[in-house]
Amino acid sequence: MSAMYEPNAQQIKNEKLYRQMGMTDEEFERAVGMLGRLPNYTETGLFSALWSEHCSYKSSKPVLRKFPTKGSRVLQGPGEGAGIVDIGDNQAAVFKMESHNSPSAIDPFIGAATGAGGVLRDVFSMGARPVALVNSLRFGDLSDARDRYLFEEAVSGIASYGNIIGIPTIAGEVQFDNCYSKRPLVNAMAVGLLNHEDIQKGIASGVGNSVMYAGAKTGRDGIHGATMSSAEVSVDVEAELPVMQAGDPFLEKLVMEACLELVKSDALIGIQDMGAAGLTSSAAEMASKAGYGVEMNLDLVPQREEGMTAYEMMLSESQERMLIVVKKGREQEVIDLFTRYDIEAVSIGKVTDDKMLRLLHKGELVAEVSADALAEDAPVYNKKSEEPAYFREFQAMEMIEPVVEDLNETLTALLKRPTIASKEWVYNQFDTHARRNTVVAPGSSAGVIRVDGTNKGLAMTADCNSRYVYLDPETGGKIAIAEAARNLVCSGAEPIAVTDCLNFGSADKPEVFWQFEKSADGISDACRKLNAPVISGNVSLSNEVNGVPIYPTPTIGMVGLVHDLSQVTTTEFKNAGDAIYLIGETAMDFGGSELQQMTEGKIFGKAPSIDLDVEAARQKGLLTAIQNKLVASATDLSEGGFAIALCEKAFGAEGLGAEVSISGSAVTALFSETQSRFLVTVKNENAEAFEKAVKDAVKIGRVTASDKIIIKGDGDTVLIDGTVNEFRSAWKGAIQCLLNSEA
Amino acid sequence: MKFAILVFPGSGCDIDMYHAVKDVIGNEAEYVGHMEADLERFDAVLIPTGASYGDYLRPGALAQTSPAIDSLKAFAASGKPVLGVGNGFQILTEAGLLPGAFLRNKGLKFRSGKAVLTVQNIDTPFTADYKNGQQITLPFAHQYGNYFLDEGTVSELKQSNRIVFTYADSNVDGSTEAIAGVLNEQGNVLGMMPLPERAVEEIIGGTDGLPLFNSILKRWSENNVSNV
Amino acid sequence: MTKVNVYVTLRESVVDPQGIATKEALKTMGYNEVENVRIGKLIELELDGSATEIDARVKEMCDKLLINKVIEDYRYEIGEVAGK
Amino acid sequence: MTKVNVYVTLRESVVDPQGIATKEALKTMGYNEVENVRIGKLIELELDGSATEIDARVKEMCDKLLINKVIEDYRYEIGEVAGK
Ligand SMILES: Nc1ncnc2c1ncn2[C@@H]1O[C@H](COP(=O)(O)OP(=O)(O)O)[C@@H](O)[C@H]1O
Ligand SMILES: [Mg+2]
Repeated sequence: MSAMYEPNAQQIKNEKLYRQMGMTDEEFERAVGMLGRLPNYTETGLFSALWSEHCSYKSSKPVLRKFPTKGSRVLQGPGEGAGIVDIGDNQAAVFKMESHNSPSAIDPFIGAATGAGGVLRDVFSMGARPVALVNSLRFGDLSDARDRYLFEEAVSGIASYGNIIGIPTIAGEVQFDNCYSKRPLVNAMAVGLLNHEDIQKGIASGVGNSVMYAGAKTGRDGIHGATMSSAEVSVDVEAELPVMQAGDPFLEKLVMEACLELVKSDALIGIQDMGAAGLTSSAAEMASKAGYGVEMNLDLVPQREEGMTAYEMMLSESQERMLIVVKKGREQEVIDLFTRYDIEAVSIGKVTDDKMLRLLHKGELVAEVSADALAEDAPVYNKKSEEPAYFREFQAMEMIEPVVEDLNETLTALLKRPTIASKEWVYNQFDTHARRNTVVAPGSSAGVIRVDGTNKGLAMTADCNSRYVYLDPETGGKIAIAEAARNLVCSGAEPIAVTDCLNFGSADKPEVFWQFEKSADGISDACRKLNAPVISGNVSLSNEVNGVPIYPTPTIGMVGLVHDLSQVTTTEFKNAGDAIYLIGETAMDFGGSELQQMTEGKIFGKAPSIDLDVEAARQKGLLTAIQNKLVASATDLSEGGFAIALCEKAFGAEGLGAEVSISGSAVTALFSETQSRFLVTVKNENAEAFEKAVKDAVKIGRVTASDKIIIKGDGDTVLIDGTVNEFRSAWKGAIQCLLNSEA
Repeated sequence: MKFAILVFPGSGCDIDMYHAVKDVIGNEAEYVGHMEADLERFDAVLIPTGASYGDYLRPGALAQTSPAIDSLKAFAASGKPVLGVGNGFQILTEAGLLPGAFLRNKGLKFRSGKAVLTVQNIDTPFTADYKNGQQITLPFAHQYGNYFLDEGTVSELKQSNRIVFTYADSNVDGSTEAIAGVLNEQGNVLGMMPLPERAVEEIIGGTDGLPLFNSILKRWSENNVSNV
Repeated sequence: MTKVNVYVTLRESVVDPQGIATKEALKTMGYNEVENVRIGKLIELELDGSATEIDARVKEMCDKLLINKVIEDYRYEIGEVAGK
Repeated sequence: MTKVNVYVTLRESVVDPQGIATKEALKTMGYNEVENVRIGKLIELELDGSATEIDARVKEMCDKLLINKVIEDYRYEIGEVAGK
């Protein structure tokens, strides 16, 4: 490899070379002002990486402040690698969601795999053992070959990383819409467990303590990944690209086990993974958080390639690397510990008291910058926000019911829509049961994992219907939270906290920024109402192709606590003869619905409305009934409405069908997407107690042993009549079928 | 009875095996690292699944370079029971302790789920508690589970009744003759792709794996009573 | 019938975890002389057509399907006519 | 430093699921001239030693670790000295 030619400080300024690194003229001036001189090439790189949106949240910070982040269970809110919530018995759940959208658009396998790897490091660097993975994925509608490739490979990538490291994926979601064509969203969430005394932080404190590097060697991979994530990705994969940072799940497994042993040692001061902007962000952040400085000798950094410059080493995003601060004199212990796991660990520097990040390379001082300037003093922008014209237009529209000819055929067609169809094709590629604690695997409302050695469980889910968010960001944000909570409640869990991944178009567009603000308002309101604070998250802006932003997609990851595993409830019917109840009344809500998209080829109008008081009361009532074991099966009504939910309840059971009667307009009753509704079954002996506990539950029919789904409308007219098998095979085979198609 | 759970770098699911033997069945079990040469003090060796060495090169291949493999061979030669599941089965074939080799699943993708198996041979230290021809359901999770045997070896295995489990309804990975588990010539080493240790509790994966562990225990206590 | 061998290697700067693990394993076995291992693919094609045709078609197949250009390089060799 | 390329192919009697899938994909894309695809490995080694030494050592590495003879065949090529 050729040594890079590095322009000098004056050239960087005169030729505005910092622009190529993603810095604006104002930002460069700000950096110059803080330094009191012109930055050299390496220093310019440090500023540009840490002041990128991905690392500094410079445009999103003012909005993120809206989120409620405190609660009686919160032990660690946003700001560390992952958030932490108390789950009783001196234990805590640790979790975080991360986006890997840009790398996944370029190489979906590697991008998705390293996404899973990165978020796992966030969790174990807090001292927690990761126990489960969740993902949230978005692709174009699979009619395009590139989108099919992105989908197939992203799923393989997540599977490969999770399966090899041996952590089960127990929940997730995939939605398909052409607003994501060639610009997929790959959001990965990891959930871990720890005992309170093992909580670690990413801090570098205590003058003279050692700064150590552990894990993979540093190569030239992913340089400027952080700035790239903050920019629109060119779809032209042939263009000159930064080297992809491939993942090594085997190495990560060893690093993870070593770190989990290290957190028990009192030699450890602080630990953080080298994520976006690698060594730069971990060193600057650890120093800044602790109020100290860090000095590193880059000659000591393990290097995979020859002739690497300081700039390259500091900005490399090679995977599976950790930065660790240990007590002076205890270095050998730590080296020995890592060696037992075949991991390289070396001292590369020390903690200082002058709050500077100081870098030495080949005997020269190559950078000397205030750690706070890098980590804390990025500019904060109050971006322009403007209500888009489309929103006013949509709000003014009268709701219309889509015209449908044949109800049975419409139901079958909806079941084949990839967003509604069975996701088995996806989750059968994941080792869903590794490490023997998976109580509910993918396929029900939420995944549930047993808390090791207890009778408690953690339920988890990822949700966001971006069509609603597009039509009405504030309402859509509320619905995302409400839906996630419904999925947990239906599984028998009490929602306890939220992580998020806010995927939007470019924040420089006032309409996009408005979507961002409004959805944050909605999320905040719903979190408060449902008592689920935000404890961690991630922002991904600039998700656009050819200047067209994706639908705003604030993905919600939510975790719930199952107090007693015998309270776990799943979606599918349990016994013939059980009564079927519909909770919640149905209105004509087709704005952004799957039926509207299918029949009209686009979405428009108002998003379904939601009353958070009603939502909270219903969730509370249903959860209590489930915890009192009055409910045999439960599911919420989401995409495709009532008819889809009823079918899904039959699909998971063997040899059970349903016969129900509903009222009102058939199309609305069957397919409307009115919020805050649930479909549950109850054994006859529990019916009375259940009806008392859940006031707005209406009995609509029974589970039958007949293998048929029969839905009758007003005056006993038959609306739907078909066998479970025919509906099931439409639903099960749809995704495979779309992947095999040509175009 | 004392079980060793042999742990190679990267084997992620050693804990599943440990939990089954120790917590559920209530027997003595100990993790043994791959650098350990001493297996003699154990009565049985269990090789768990996961992805030792990241499944790199070929699943099970890189484990051959660890010192524990020699001890394992000696242990197997002594006639005591050895069970390898999933990646453990792959390690046993790569070590030459069991015949055959593994190809990528016929569908190419990693697959997990539950498989219905037919118990083909109950005259082994691992299956005495099942009934002949019994159908059992066990979880599986693998990408290289497509078990390959040449024709000669297949007929040899058939003749000596060494096919212990077959996939009953669906050959999930495309294995030769739908074989899901085989025995070595001596009859004390069993390899299988499905995972009995994940089917020992009703709340997790059912209990069809329990008889397998109980069979090992039973055979051991029979032998040890008659030896005394 | 013509045989074409396509040799696929990881781009030099892309890390190869398989190769690294295999190198370590070889060292453990005493092959200390091994400095580097990289694992790529060998794709063997058998196909019909004239030599010039084949050249163009194989290049196309590589670009469109067989190779992931983000991380891989390739070259190919058009071999002798395979006997049938 | 010497470079050795080890070419690993599946034995003829072994069905190659990946090769079959790749052939099908090529046909779907219109490459109907493709009769057969088999996917093997290309293992690139860089190592020290004299030519005769290397030959024997590489053979050993293949037999002991790099190849699984139940399903794979191999051949190797000792290349030119790689410049440093
Ligand atoms: N990418 C994925 N990974 C794991 N599980 C998934 C994935 N996509 C969907 N699932 C699972 O499939 C089931 C159905 O998903 P979804 O339709 O989103 O459910 P819901 O409408 O209840 O949110 C859930 O159990 C979910 O966890
Ligand atoms: Mg959903």
